[in-house]
Amino acid sequence: MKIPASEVLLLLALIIPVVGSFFIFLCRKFPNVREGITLITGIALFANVSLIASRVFTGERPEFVLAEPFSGFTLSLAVEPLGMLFALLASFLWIITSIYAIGYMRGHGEDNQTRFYIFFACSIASVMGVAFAGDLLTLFVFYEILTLMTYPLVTHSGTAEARRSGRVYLGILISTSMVFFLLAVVWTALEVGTLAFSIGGIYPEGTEPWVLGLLLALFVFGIGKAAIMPFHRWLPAAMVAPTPVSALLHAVAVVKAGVFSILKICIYIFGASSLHNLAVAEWLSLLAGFTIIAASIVAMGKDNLKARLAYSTISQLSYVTLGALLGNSAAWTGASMHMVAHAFGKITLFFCAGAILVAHHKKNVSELDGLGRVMPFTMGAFFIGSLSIAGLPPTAGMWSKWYLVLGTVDAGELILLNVLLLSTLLNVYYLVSIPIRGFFKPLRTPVSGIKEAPLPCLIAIGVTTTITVGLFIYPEHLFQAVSGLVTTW
Amino acid sequence: MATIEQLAIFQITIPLIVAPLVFLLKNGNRAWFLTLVTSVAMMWVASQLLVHVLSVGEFVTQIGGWAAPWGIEYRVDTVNAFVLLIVSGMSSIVLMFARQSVNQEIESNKRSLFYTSWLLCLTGLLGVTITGDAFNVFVFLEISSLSSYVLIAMGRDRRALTSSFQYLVMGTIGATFILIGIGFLFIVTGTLNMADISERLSDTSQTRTVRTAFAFIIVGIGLKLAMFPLHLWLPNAYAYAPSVASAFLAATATKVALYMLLRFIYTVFGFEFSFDLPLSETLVILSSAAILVGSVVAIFQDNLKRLLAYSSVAQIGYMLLGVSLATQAGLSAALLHVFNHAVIKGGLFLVLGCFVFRFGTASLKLLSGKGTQMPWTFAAFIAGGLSLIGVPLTTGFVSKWQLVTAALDIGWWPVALVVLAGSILAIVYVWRAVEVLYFRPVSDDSQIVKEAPLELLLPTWLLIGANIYFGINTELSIGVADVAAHWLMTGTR
Amino acid sequence: MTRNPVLQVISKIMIPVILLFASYVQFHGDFGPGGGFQAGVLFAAAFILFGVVFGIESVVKVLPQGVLRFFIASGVLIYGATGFVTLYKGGDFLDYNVLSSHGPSGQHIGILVVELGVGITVASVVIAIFIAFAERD
Amino acid sequence: MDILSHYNYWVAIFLMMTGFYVVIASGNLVKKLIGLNVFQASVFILYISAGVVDKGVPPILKEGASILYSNPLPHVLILTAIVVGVGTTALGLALAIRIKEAYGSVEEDDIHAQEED
Repeated sequence: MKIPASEVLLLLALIIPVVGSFFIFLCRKFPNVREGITLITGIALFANVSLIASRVFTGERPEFVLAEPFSGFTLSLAVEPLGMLFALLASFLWIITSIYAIGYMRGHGEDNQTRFYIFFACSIASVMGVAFAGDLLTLFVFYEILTLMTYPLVTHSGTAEARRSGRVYLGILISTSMVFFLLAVVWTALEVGTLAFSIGGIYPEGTEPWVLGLLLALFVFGIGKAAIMPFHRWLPAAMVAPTPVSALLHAVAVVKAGVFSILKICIYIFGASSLHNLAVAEWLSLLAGFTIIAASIVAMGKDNLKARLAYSTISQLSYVTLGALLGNSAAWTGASMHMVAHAFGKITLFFCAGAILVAHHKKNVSELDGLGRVMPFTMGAFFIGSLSIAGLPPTAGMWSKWYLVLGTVDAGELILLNVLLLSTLLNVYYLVSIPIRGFFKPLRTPVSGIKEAPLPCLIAIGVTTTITVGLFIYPEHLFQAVSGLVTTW
Repeated sequence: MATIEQLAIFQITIPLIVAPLVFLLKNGNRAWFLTLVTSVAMMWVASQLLVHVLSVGEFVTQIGGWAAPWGIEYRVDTVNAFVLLIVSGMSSIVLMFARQSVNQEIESNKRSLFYTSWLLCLTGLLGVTITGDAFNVFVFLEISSLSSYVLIAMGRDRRALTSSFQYLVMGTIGATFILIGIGFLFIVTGTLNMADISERLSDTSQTRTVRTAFAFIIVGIGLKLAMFPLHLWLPNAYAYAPSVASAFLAATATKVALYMLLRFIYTVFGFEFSFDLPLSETLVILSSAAILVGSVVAIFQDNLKRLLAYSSVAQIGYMLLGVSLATQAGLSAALLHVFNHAVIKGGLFLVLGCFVFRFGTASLKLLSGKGTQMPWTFAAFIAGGLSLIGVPLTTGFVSKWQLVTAALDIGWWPVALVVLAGSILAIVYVWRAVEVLYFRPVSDDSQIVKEAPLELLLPTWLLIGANIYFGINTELSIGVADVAAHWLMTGTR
Repeated sequence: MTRNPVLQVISKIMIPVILLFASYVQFHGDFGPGGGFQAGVLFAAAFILFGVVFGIESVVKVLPQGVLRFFIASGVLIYGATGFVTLYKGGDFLDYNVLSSHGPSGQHIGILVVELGVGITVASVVIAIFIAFAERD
Repeated sequence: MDILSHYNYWVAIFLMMTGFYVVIASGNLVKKLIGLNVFQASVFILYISAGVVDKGVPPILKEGASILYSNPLPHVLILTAIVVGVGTTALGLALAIRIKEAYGSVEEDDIHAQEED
């Protein structure tokens, strides 16, 4: 069989999930077939993305122009290593999450499962669009579509609470992006005349610093998905969604789309030299530092497990934002690696939270005392996951944090260095403490024997936990992928 | 094969001649068919005219063989060919939808009258657009207005009568203002031909009389245009009119009024004269207020039709904002939004037509949860709503992009922010409706209803699809808008 | 309405005069002041007078709704048809010169026909409005 | 007196404002229509008076080389405008009748009061 050109593969990455969702719709009467299609679509997408990756990491840079809505500004797809990494991450975790979702949705007896799978697939398609966006306009377009596609997932249950959360979700994400992000994009288009990503930034020499500073601020605040304070409220709100959604979308795909956009804009629109000379970049990175600490402190006060994880995510996202804004290669390496490390760590935690919910209907941290004895596997995985989030060995999180710390040192930002270290302590306090309570405190209501979540859930948890540890032991591939990027910066 | 000049004449005369024929028909369905065929034919004619002016250039055709200052001439250029196509195209699509909707909403003995009024309204709208004679503008304006009062009054609710009356009073005042303005122009220049007036004004401009004429004409058109704060007639009129009439008028009437405004500002008075006066400042304030106030008021509406009507007030604000920038880019954005908004609002009012067809009401309270029973209609509502908000890949986004670009281009920061803030308000009012339609429990379970019939869904989705198509492929819409704006600014192609 | 014999007799004399005058205004329109609008209203005035004095039902008997509708439409059609005839004969819309080999007489013909159309429509519309209002209780 | 040299304008403005006032101030729909008619009539007068040519005769063609005619164009225009005005009035009255049938009143206050229930 002739392997098609990379451009076609690129287009297929968008088409496969959409076609998949169409077939899911057709098979809505047969749940088993429907879930089968979800899995097949996931595998096909991952295979497709891997195929692209195998070419991209050997130096090919496929491009594809979709349309040209405004003269000179196109909707186009193009691949560079960072986007490739993001696409690989999202498409791989989609398979895992689908397996998990089958167990969860059935175990939890959710309604409207077909709608759930359809919009899930469409969300993934938009994530692919974000990852492969060839210019700022395309990035913006898919960013918005992603928001809309995840909205039905957030409001899945249709309860009053879900609607309220949906309102916050849509309100913050669309408002910030329509006002700040779009303004920044249009302004850039006017200022530069092009929106295509290019290494070293696109702003011409001699652009007024206040213009650049304002633009950077507009971008950082406009990309609400990166959840920098004060635009973080949507993320805890989104936690009313079913757990697979929180796990993949609100721990990985959506939020990563946010920080990925920021990272990409910092690297390919501003470039390191512009960032270094901007006072605004420093203020914003301090704001990111503030978000890291503040979100951690809020997280401590949350008894609801998913809410605590959500605030932890907010804090972790600012790691990436911070790294992106520092603008040196160590920080960018750290930020890119952190996208991956955090993804595996956090998805494990969410999987565990969902497993606890399905098996024991427990939502709050205070109810988890002694649960380790009933769910040893889940609690063990939770432990590994929280170590990774805290950035401790033997997990992947350690490496990314290492590079981020190096980045702050390189940039001479002592305050931020301390922020990162303090954050580790806070993480230990509010995350690592949970499995410790689970294993060592006495059980509140006695349960006889071991009762774990359905098997698909456990498989998913197993896979992500293994990778979290695996990336600690064998970080070379990830590092190479990222440093392949770094040399081109 | 008729010559292009004759085609221009047909644009007015054919609907005018078919109107009495339809009037004589007793059978509503036959009347509908004749109207539809006429409207589609006019769309074809308009497209021929547009192709001609784009490739060959503007042309003039005389009525009765009398040359310009004495006779009436029709003058077709890029701007009005574009508007002609919008008007006749929207009329055709809405008419495809009309048969079943009208059969349900209007008594059988009044249906042919309804279609007669429709054709007369179409004649008037096309006439205002195509004519090159200032007084003729007034006449055609009144033809379209009188017939639209009739169309509105045919709504089932008795409030249709009062809102039609209100519109009649306001509309007549507006038209009379325009008449006064034209009168002053006639007194100053001694001619009624627009091109002539403009030529003669260049010698005498900036006298007090001309400025008075300008003020009267702008205020008069403002009334017809529902320019804030002269919009008070619009929400009721759109809310209580028959569904198809709302869709038709929302998609065309205000667009033609905007065209009239442009025609007077740019062609008759001339760019320099108009913008020497504080026109730009006035328009910017009024249109920003329209965007903000119209959207905020829309949030609190309990009737979906009224909600869309107030949203129209806001959307007209966007168009005027484009005009107020006084640049070619702004003008182009305004013209583009004329087209885009016609597609968006036409589509959305047709969606409401589907709801009204099945449930007999557009009241949000009575429709709660009904979205689930009509998934395709509801999906169309969402798609149209997203376009109204200005989400990417819809026409609304394209308009906003062009408008923000134009505003930033001359450094009008706050204007760009107003445009974007309008989107936020639009999310609120669109999403409020979406939530009620989908998530609220069904208010009345006994009424299990099927999806709207295909005959209604197809035209609805045609417009909604156009929304998406023109959100991605903007070659036609932006292309023509650019050429037209250039033509208005410089008088050359 | 009261059946007042004085009114009835006088209007029986007046109505033909009004109609005659209306016809004069109508057909003399291309030579002097007058034309379809004025003549139409005069024409209608005769019928309205008739209706006021002899009762609305007598007018409806003479001009039932269907007939009235036909007249309303036909006037416009005459007007439009003239325009199309001139188009067909190679002139502009309503370019009367082509109606006859001798230009000015073409103008006469054209104006006469068009004004006839206008007169018919105006008269029947005004009568229709009168009936529509008067018939309601 | 210069201010009276264009007295036709004063008449037109007086009528116009009278009509406008009635339209706004009167709550009775029929009176509103009457006001609207006065308002329109003022504009007709404005036009026709603008067509007057000093010492001009009515523009009916006569034998003779240099007769000064008044400008006929305004009359023609206003004839059209009057017809439009008649149409508007007829439609307005028709609506008023229908409103009377639907609400039992042509007073705006009564109608509003009924709508609020």
